[in-house]
Amino acid sequence: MLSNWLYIGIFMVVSLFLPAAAIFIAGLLAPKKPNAIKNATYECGMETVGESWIQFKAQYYVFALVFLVFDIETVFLFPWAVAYNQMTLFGVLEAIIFILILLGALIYAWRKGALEWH
Amino acid sequence: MTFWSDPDGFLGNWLIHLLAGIGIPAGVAQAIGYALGAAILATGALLFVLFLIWLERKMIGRVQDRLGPNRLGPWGIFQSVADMLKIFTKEYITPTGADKVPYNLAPILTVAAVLMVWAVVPLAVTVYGVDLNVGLLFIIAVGSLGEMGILMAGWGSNNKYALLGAFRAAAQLLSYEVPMVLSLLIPVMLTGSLSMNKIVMQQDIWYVLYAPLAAFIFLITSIAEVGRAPFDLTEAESELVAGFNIEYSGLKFGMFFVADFLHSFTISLLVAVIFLGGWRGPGAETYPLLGFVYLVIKTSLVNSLIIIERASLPRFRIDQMMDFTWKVLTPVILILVALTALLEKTMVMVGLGAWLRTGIMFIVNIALLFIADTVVRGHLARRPRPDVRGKERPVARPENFFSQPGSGA
Amino acid sequence: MNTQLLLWLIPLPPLLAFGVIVLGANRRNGLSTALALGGVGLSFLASMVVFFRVIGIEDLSEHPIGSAVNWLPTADTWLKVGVQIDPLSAVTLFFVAWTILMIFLYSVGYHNFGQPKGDHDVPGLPPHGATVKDGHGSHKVMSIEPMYARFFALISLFAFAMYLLVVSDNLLTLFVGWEIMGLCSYLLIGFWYAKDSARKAAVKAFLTTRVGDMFMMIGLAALYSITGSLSYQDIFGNEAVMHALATTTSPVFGLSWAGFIGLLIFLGVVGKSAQFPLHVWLPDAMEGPTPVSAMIHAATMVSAGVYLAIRSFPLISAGWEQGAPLTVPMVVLTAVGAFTALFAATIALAQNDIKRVLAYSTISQLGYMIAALGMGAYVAATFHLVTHAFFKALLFLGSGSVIHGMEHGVLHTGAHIDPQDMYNMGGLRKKMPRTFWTFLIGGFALSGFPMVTAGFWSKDEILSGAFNGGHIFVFVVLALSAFLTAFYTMRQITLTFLGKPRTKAAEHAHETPWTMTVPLMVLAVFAVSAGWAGIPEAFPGLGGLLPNWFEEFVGSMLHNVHGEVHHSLVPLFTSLVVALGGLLLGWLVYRSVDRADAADPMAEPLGLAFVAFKKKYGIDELYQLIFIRPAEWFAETFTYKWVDKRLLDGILHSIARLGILLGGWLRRSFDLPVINGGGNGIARGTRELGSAMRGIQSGRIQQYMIAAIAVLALIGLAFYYLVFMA
Amino acid sequence: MIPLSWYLIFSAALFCIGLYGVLSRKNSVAILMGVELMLNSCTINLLAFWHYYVQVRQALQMSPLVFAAIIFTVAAAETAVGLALIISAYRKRQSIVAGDLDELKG
Amino acid sequence: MTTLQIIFLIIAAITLVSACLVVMTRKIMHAALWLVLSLMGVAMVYATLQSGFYAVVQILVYIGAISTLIIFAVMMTRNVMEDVGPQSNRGWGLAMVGSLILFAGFSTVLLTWDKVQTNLLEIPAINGENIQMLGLALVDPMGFLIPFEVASVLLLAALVAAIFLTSDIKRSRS
Repeated sequence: MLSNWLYIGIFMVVSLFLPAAAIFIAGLLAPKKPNAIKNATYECGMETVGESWIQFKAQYYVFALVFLVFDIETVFLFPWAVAYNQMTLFGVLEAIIFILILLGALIYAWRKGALEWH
Repeated sequence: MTFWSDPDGFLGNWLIHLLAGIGIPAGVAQAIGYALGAAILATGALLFVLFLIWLERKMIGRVQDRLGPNRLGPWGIFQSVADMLKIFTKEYITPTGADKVPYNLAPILTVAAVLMVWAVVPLAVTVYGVDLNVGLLFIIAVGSLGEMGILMAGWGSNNKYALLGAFRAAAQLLSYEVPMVLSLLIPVMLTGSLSMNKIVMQQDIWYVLYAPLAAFIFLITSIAEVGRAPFDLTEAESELVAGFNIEYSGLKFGMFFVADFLHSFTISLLVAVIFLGGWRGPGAETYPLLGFVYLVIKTSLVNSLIIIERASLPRFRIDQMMDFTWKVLTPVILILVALTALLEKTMVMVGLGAWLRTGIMFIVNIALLFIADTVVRGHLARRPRPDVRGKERPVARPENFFSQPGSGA
Repeated sequence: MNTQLLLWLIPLPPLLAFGVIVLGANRRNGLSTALALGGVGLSFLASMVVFFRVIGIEDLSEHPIGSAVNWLPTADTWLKVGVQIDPLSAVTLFFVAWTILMIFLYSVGYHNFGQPKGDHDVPGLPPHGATVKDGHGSHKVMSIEPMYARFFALISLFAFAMYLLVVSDNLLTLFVGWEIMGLCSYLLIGFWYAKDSARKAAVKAFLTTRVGDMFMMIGLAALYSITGSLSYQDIFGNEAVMHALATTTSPVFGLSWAGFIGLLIFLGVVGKSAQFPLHVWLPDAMEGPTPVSAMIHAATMVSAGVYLAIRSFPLISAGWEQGAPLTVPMVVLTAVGAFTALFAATIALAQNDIKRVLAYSTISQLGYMIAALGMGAYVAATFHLVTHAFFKALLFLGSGSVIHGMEHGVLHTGAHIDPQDMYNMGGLRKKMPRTFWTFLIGGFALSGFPMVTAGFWSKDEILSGAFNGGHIFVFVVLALSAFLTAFYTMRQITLTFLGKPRTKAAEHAHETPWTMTVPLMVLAVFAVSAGWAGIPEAFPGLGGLLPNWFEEFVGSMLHNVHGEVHHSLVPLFTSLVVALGGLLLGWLVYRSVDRADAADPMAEPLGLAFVAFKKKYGIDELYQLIFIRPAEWFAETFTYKWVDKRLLDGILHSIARLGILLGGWLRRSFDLPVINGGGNGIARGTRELGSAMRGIQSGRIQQYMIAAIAVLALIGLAFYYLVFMA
Repeated sequence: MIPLSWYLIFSAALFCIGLYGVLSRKNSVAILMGVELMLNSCTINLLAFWHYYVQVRQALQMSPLVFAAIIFTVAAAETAVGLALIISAYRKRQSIVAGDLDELKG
Repeated sequence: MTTLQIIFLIIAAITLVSACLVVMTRKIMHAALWLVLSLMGVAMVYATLQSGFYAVVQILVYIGAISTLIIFAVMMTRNVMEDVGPQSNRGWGLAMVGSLILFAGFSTVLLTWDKVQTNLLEIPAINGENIQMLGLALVDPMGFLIPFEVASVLLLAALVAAIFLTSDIKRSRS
């Protein structure tokens, strides 16, 4: 039980280590001749205008918002799905009500135009 | 226990005995064994990418009526090795004003997120990293780490295009994760567990037969998660120069590509495991390596399907892409989940056989697919295509966009 | 589907309708109509199925059908939500379902569904009418309510709350429904929120009922803390618990706990169903649209109040046997009820607004029920609740129909007169025949027209209950108010329908659409036939014809009260006389009124009393004087003018003045720097004190949180040392 | 194995750090981050006590797990609405410094 | 000092340090990234509690969704929050003292209270985090049916509120 997670942890360390090592080795092999032009921010060869960390639209935020709601639902829906075979029809109906409320949320966001990409 | 019946356990025991022989305590030996296994699995996956790149270039070449790489070695099979050697010796160019830590961490994280999926995927009856009881959720979860990597890359490299590309990519990943997760509910319902091994064990009948629509949606959304054509908005050269990885060079840039190819192979692996019965096949229980072969065959089929689709489909526009996931895939999969739950339960209560249920569900899925298709077509036919050319859409503005109608990207 | 499940499903459709309309379908009038009607229709069907299933069941009261699920885990018990059907809730469910359905159907027509949009209608005001062009020129017609969909959403929520309250099996869920209804009545009375009067009325209703609810909540808390449950079966159905409650004495007035809690809950009833001290909100609630008035007065809210009173009768009557002298709480109920009945009836005599008359008559009828309950006439009270719900809903909807017709006339003539003033009407009998006949039936039922109407039977039972219980004084009071009821009902009918039209508007009034008249007819049927369910055995002549089903069915609710009720003819004749006499007298007096500005014929015979009636005994003014003025005065004069301006500033000023005096004296004695220093120092000190005081209110959430955390840490520390160290 | 108190102290530390963030940060978004830390510490406590209970009683116990799920839900709702509030405040007054949002100043 | 304890201490150290950086660092974007790291550490702590489901859900929800949301919000509002200059308000010293006192109180209680000194052993999987039982409890009317349904309603309400709050942005833009 815990050893599984130990393995996961080791695997994570390893899979973080391998690309890091590769990059490091490549860094050793590669030449290093930096200069200002080379290190300039790439903008199709033009000079960059203004700072790069620009504002962007609320659209991204709204999508992330709807996603958040759906993501939380998985916390509830996956245990339900796991228990599905032991469940009575009543339990299934409750989950379907749950899903319908979820669909209602989606439709609301839709009607409010939150899902439009301007 | 011979090597043929249980290679994994066989090698494991052999290693542990070996280490114990030179006086290393069992626990540490266990840990070392784990580390070695993980390293082997991960390295194998990484090196496998070379072959994948070659394969993809070859196939796309054929689709486009070219030869593809054909100089280096037989059928140019060493082409990608040469590319790798070249990219190893490329210089790292770090842009001025970059945010060093995220900038350097991003490629590593992106690759690691893909690699970690392999920890829970069963490759054969006894050959798997670990049988986690929440394996499926684990796979979804590490996907979100990759998204973090992309955000870091966009933020770290001090560049407008990179940032925009990163946030587009993030929005795309988020939006397509919703139907993907929901489509995974159906295999979980049928299996009654989140463990990948159980899912494979359960598939006396492949789930793709039971829920073709769910499998289809899972495939589409995974392609979108990878960011392949037709969903390669994130490195749409024409719009954003090269997406979030524009400022990277050398092997850091290479790592993003490694992650890309490996990811596309990984999703074909997942499709094969979750919907195509994994390593299941005649004689696979007794001879695990046979099962491994089956798995490889299935995976390569799915992978080549993805490659051909990449070569043949045009790219979405971003608004179309968002509409596609939010207004088509998500409602359809929600309805499908509800429908499946209801029908399966009733059919079990009635007492139909497994094959009969599968047949009925197959028909239901196809019917739902066609209904959705007709609805969408009708809608598109009624609605005139929005004119997106007219809008003035500068890529980057330093000022506040609220006071700037129509700015932003 | 089995009955438990059906019970669970009864309240839900209106709630769903509410949610869908609010989230999705506002702006879509047709859709929201369909949703609301569909939802309430489903509930109606379910209620009917349940009702006709349970009426056959023996000993339903001992073993009610129902089920409960856990809601909140409290320390060791769970607060449960549950549903239950027993005879009382069954009959309540019956009339609630019918009236609510009829009111919904009626509101479709009332809000001019299908009419064009108004020319200059604004949300928050009643529609002003629209001009349409057709073959022969353009003329004004009714225009659709601007906030049509919102109305249906709110009224659906209202219906949900009422159903929830009726099917609930415990006081907690009942209280939830109760409060949701309070909210809905607030929203609906203030539906035309652009009208100042409507806003005021809404706030008044909300606050007044809050007063009662507060006590009720205390009562519930006490009950829960003693019995550890709020379910009817666990408390009322359990002899041991009831006995314990009845015998233990509470710290208040030496009442038993049962009586004390009963009184507290009864205060909630007083607020909700507008008994004497707290009745003021109900007439003002007429500011809302008429279906709302009907909803509040007949179908739901006030009925809910009486329903709760009947529910908690075991508490109120704890330790009382049939024939024994009344317990203190029962005496209170009787007194309040009887007084309210007479009091409201007298006020109703002098009102000219057709809806206000009905409002006061509602109050007086509710007083009837409360009084009956107080005298232990449990069945009679329930019976009157049912019948009254039907005919009062009928009357309200009828009056709404009349007003609607009058508004049509007003629009047509363009004269600016009050379409609700009965003196502006007259002769509508020919213009709106269907409304007239149904209204007549309702009026006769209200005034207890003998033999045929439902009101007669229920009132007769109450009167006989009073008489046979030996409460002669109460009997007289009730009989008198019955007489008054008949009188003002006839006055209303005569002024409205009989005679000749007194204004142009009344001439051009015409019949309302079928969506409004059909409910009237249905309700009229019940207003007559509902009484036949409860004809007493001992009634001369008719007695044996129909079995007194109601008596057996509802009477079985009483576990402790079983006594033989001997029937005498005195109350019967009394009710005959008062009903017929009142009706006749009303017609004789008021048929002569022929002008819109005529003085009321009763004005000079009654003299000052009439003025008192017309001014509603000045109760509103009294409350204004007693409660609201002092509050304002305290805030304005005392706190602001005296304490703040005089006291504090006085202190500061005196300090400053002292400083100046000191300075003057010092100037003579010492040299200037010292003086300046001293004076400025004091002044600065004062200013800084003020600014320091002001600094506390920084409005910065984080600073508030720091303070909160500090207090929390201190409390935790104290707790730790007190608990763990000890 | 790990003592229960370690988990509790760990979560207490996380809680206090989050609290400090909530109390001291200027930026409202940073304040929300602090709130997230505090919520996480609550969940740690729940799960630690759940483990303790199961170990002592040797029986299934679901309420802490359900409660944890509810905490996740509440955290999500809180973040969504909180950030939306911050963004609209930012729109209206071009500032998300919590100290500037003092309309209630007396 | 077993291996598990060492691992736990390492995780806790990482988590707490990154948490401190979340509340102290100047650059708000860095704070967000540190937040991701500390949430990751918390997920690992769940794993050591044998609550793998919540470990994974933590990554899925907090890192996958909430942190992303926070980063987006940071990006949207960053031009008013310049990263130079102090990022903490005037009362930070008081806050520091208060939270330190609170922590001291907590830890004294926890260290002196013998009930909480017991070791958490590995529990058998049958009693452990049984996802199936969790799913059954969620739809059991005598269990947690109402929280289950109310959660979805709560999320619906949150979505409605947030979309309403952000919708005027789009109105002002188009």
